[in-house]
Amino acid sequence: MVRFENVGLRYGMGPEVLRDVSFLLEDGSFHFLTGPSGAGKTSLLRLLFLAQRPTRGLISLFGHDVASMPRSRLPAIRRGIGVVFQEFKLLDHLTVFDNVALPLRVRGMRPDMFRTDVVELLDWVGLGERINAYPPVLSGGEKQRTAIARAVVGRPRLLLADEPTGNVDPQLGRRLLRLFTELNKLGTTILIATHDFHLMEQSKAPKFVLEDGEMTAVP
Amino acid sequence: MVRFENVGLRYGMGPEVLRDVSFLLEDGSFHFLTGPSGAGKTSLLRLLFLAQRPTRGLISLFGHDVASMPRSRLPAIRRGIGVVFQEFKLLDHLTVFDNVALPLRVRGMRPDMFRTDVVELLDWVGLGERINAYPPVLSGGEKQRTAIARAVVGRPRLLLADEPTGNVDPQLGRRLLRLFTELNKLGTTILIATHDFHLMEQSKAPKFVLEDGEMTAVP
Amino acid sequence: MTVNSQDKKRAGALAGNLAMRLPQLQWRRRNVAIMPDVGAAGKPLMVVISVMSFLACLALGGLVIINRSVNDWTRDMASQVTVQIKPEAKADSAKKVATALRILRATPGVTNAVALSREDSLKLLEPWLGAGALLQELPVPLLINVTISKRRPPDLATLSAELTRAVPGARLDDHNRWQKQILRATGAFRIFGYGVLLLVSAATIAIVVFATRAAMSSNRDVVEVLHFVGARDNFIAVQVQRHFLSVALKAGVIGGFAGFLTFAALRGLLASPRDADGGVSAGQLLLGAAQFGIADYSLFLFVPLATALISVVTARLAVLRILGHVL
Amino acid sequence: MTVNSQDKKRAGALAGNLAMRLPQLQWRRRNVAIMPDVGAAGKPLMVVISVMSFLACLALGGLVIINRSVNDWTRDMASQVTVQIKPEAKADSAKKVATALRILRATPGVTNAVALSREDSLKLLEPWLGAGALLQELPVPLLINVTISKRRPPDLATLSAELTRAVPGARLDDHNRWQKQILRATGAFRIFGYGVLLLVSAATIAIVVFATRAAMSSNRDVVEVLHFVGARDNFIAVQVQRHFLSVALKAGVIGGFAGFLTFAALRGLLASPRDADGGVSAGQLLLGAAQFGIADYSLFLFVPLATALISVVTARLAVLRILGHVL
Ligand SMILES: Nc1ncnc2c1ncn2[C@@H]1O[C@H](COP(=O)(O)OP(=O)(O)OP(=O)(O)O)[C@@H](O)[C@H]1O
Ligand SMILES: Nc1ncnc2c1ncn2[C@@H]1O[C@H](COP(=O)(O)OP(=O)(O)OP(=O)(O)O)[C@@H](O)[C@H]1O
Ligand SMILES: [Mg+2]
Ligand SMILES: [Mg+2]
Repeated sequence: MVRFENVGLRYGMGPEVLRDVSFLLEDGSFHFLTGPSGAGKTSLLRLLFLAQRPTRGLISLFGHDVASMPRSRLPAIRRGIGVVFQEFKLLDHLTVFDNVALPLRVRGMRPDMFRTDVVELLDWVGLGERINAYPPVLSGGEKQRTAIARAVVGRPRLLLADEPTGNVDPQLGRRLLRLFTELNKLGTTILIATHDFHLMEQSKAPKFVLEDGEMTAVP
Repeated sequence: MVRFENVGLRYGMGPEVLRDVSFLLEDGSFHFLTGPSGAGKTSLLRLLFLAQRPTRGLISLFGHDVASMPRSRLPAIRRGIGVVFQEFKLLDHLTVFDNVALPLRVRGMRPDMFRTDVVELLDWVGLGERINAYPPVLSGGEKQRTAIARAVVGRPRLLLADEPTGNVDPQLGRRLLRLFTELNKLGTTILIATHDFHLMEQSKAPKFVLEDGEMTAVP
Repeated sequence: MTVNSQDKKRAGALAGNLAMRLPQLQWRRRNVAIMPDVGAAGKPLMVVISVMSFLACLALGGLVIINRSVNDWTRDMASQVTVQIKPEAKADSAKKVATALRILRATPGVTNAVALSREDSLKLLEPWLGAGALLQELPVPLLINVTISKRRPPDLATLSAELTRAVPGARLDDHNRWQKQILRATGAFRIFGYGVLLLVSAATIAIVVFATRAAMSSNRDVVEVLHFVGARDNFIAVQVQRHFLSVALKAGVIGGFAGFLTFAALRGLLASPRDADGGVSAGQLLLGAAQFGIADYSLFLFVPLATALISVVTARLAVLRILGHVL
Repeated sequence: MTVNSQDKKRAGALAGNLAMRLPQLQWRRRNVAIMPDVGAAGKPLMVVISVMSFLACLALGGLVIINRSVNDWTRDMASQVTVQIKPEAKADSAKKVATALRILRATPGVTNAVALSREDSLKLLEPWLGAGALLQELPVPLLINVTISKRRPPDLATLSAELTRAVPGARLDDHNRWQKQILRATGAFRIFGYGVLLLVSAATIAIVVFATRAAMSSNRDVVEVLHFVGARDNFIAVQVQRHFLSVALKAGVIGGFAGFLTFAALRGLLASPRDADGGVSAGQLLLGAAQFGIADYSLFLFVPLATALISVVTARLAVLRILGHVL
């Protein structure tokens, strides 16, 4: 599914942020990614959702070598990945519905093809009543769930979440974790970057720990 | 110092987000503000740093009634307030130094008047070596400290921080809390909005709890 | 609890409508605009592109008039020369004219030679000396209009010499001097016209590049998100293009229509009140044979199309160029 | 550990320099630009404003020429009328002229009356009939140049009637017809020139409004932060203005210089190769008495200043208007 082999990353002429990182995410697995601030968690996720190319090493996604793939072929790969950004990155001028439908519209689907699907998903994450609201009027938790809905609406094979509970209270954090576990049960491979120890304690999922640019696995 | 009397806030024609909120922040006091997601913590802070006017009620800052103050007089009041935004709001095209110096430049001060002050402050928050870096290359914790330095550089009488530990690990969170306590000892009035119970447990400061638009004080 | 959450729902919907004024009625439409309008810049952009289209119309119209006039004049001039014969009381002018005509008609390359009547000759002088009894008594020179073949013109120098020898007082005028001057003058105007067209096109391109970059820059986060959800460059370019197409088409139509009105008005202003004494009006001198016909006005239809095309292509290229720098 | 953190420091500095290309060398300068450049729009904006300035120069130059020519012509025409006397072999033309002169000089409002010599009269006809032996033998009409007072002009109709009665064959020509036509034609051109000036100014304002809004929109977060740290509207406006001042000044200088070159070239192109046979060239007909002097070229200095002023004021107002909507 996802394979890193001796991946190294440095920004500009700086030191290596990631050094010889190798790991494997099996189909349908669930992992946490943790480590101190500045360890390179976000950088690693950026490599995974193709916002960044590695300085060296091999990254294989869904059986494709993405480290040196030409620009024009990236969108196809990206459509298999759902990302929950730490800062949500919702589009303020689109309603919750349109935000969530974005990955489908980008694929050229017409609204009548996905309307029921999207409404159903929003109901499922508890946003059924906020369908026509715009992000600026949503509370933190609602934004977070919108971002999660957008990440899963395209039925991605891989879901990446960067500190998805950074802005919500512990109770809501637990609810969001349940959401991810449900998705995982439906077959999605999941990787969650977080420094929230309380969250990780609640799940028995294995952890990857980044420290000083090197990665160790904690089962 | 800060006085709210029966303050009500509603957005547009919606329901009241804040209802009859009254409280007093004494000079040199230290308070937490907490409550579930969507309770109105950010809205209350927005009233305090004058990004929003209340629908009704009286807000008095430094002895001025700000609820109905004309636009042109707001900057003077704002200069007495330091704000740490949840999302930092650093300017990406300015170095750490220039970001932190911004409140001083806005006051018409020239760089040679504040250079040593700013450098000293950055040393104090542990950013002495990052003076010439730009925010996009900073790690989460460094950004947070830059934002805090910018909030305090103008020696504000009132410091507002909105979930200042949302993006850092528990250890760094404790260090930032120490920073605020230090500032408080130097005379700054402090109000921190957070849902991080572990952070609040570490301090004996009184809490304001917002729930369903109403506020209760927990000493 | 139920009441509260219903309240909240209503509140959210209403607040939403108030907070974001623009896209409020769009969600039921088939496809909501993914890129918000180019930085609230719609109107000024339209004004600028309208002005550009209008200037393009002026330049185009001017070029049409110049080209037409020059064509008319030079066509006439190149194929026409004139023979003047000094009127002398003692000599038999009719015979002189006949001799000249014989020589001319015998010259290969001369396709026609007609002697003007005294009345026609006088008419030629009228604009300069005024009509009146005065002219009637002038001993005007005898004039012969000579039409020469454009393809195989005769050697005018030889012909001139021959005529002068055979008919004393005859002079061949090939209008050469006038021709050169007109060409020089109109050449300058023509360069000027093309220059304005070029400038206007360049300015339009620059404006659109500018607006596109501004749009991309103020929609940077939108573009980023679109990329992350798997949008292809083409998808993003189409979102931007669409906006510029509509603005440019509207602006082009406004500019083209203004251009049409200007030429219609200019023509009316210059040409309409025919002088009472039947002279050529200054307007007619200007517009000359170059009257604007329906075919010419259709040029102004071409302007909006060209504007739209230039804008869309420019916007697309600008977007793709910006995207090329992103991963 | 020390090595590592030093590494990191060096890395950060270098990566920073590479990542953000623009402002890298600025931090030692007295004041770093708080607003980043207007959405990378510097160059296209400059091109557009340059073109606008250039067009303004063309319009201004055109207006100067038109105004000057019209002034010259109408001044001459209004104060000059001509009396033509038909040449008749039998009558004594000298006597006729003398009679006409006597009548004219006796008329109140006539300040001067001079009979033209035959040579002068011929010269007037030369451009139309060509110089040559032919003209020498024409019985040209006798001409009297009459200068009349502009303030208290004589009644030309009465004068004309009186002349015709006293001198058979005399005719008073007040150039009225030409005058009207010239005024009508140049009036149209003048309106056109002012129209272009207006349009160009309006377009420049629209462009700057557009650019300012785009800048404010792509710097929305900067503006927000500036507000929160206590910046006054004026501070923010100055940041934006400064940018437009420099762009508009540069663009104005470019446009003004291009305008200067154009008129210098046009003049050279049209007027320089004096015709060998001494006739009026088409260029001279166009530029007429309206030669461009140093004073006129200084108009092109005025253009950059006006451009800068318009841009700065517009940008400032646009910024303040946008800020007025923010708390
Ligand atoms: N674009 C960039 N250019 C240069 N350096 C960068 C860039 N992005 C990140 N870095 C550096 O790389 C290091 C790792 O950053 P990263 O954001 O991956 O850390 P992280 O583990 O996500 O930290 P946090 O928990 O604080 O978010 C940091 O030291 C940071 O300064
Ligand atoms: N600009 C706005 N327009 C309309 N409604 C708004 C606006 N801003 C916030 N709200 C609503 O007001 C309520 C309170 O929002 P606020 O952001 O103050 O909550 P909060 O306590 O900060 O929550 P969180 O902990 O999730 O950040 C929410 O229900 C939100 O939907
Ligand atoms: Mg991170
Ligand atoms: Mg909040």
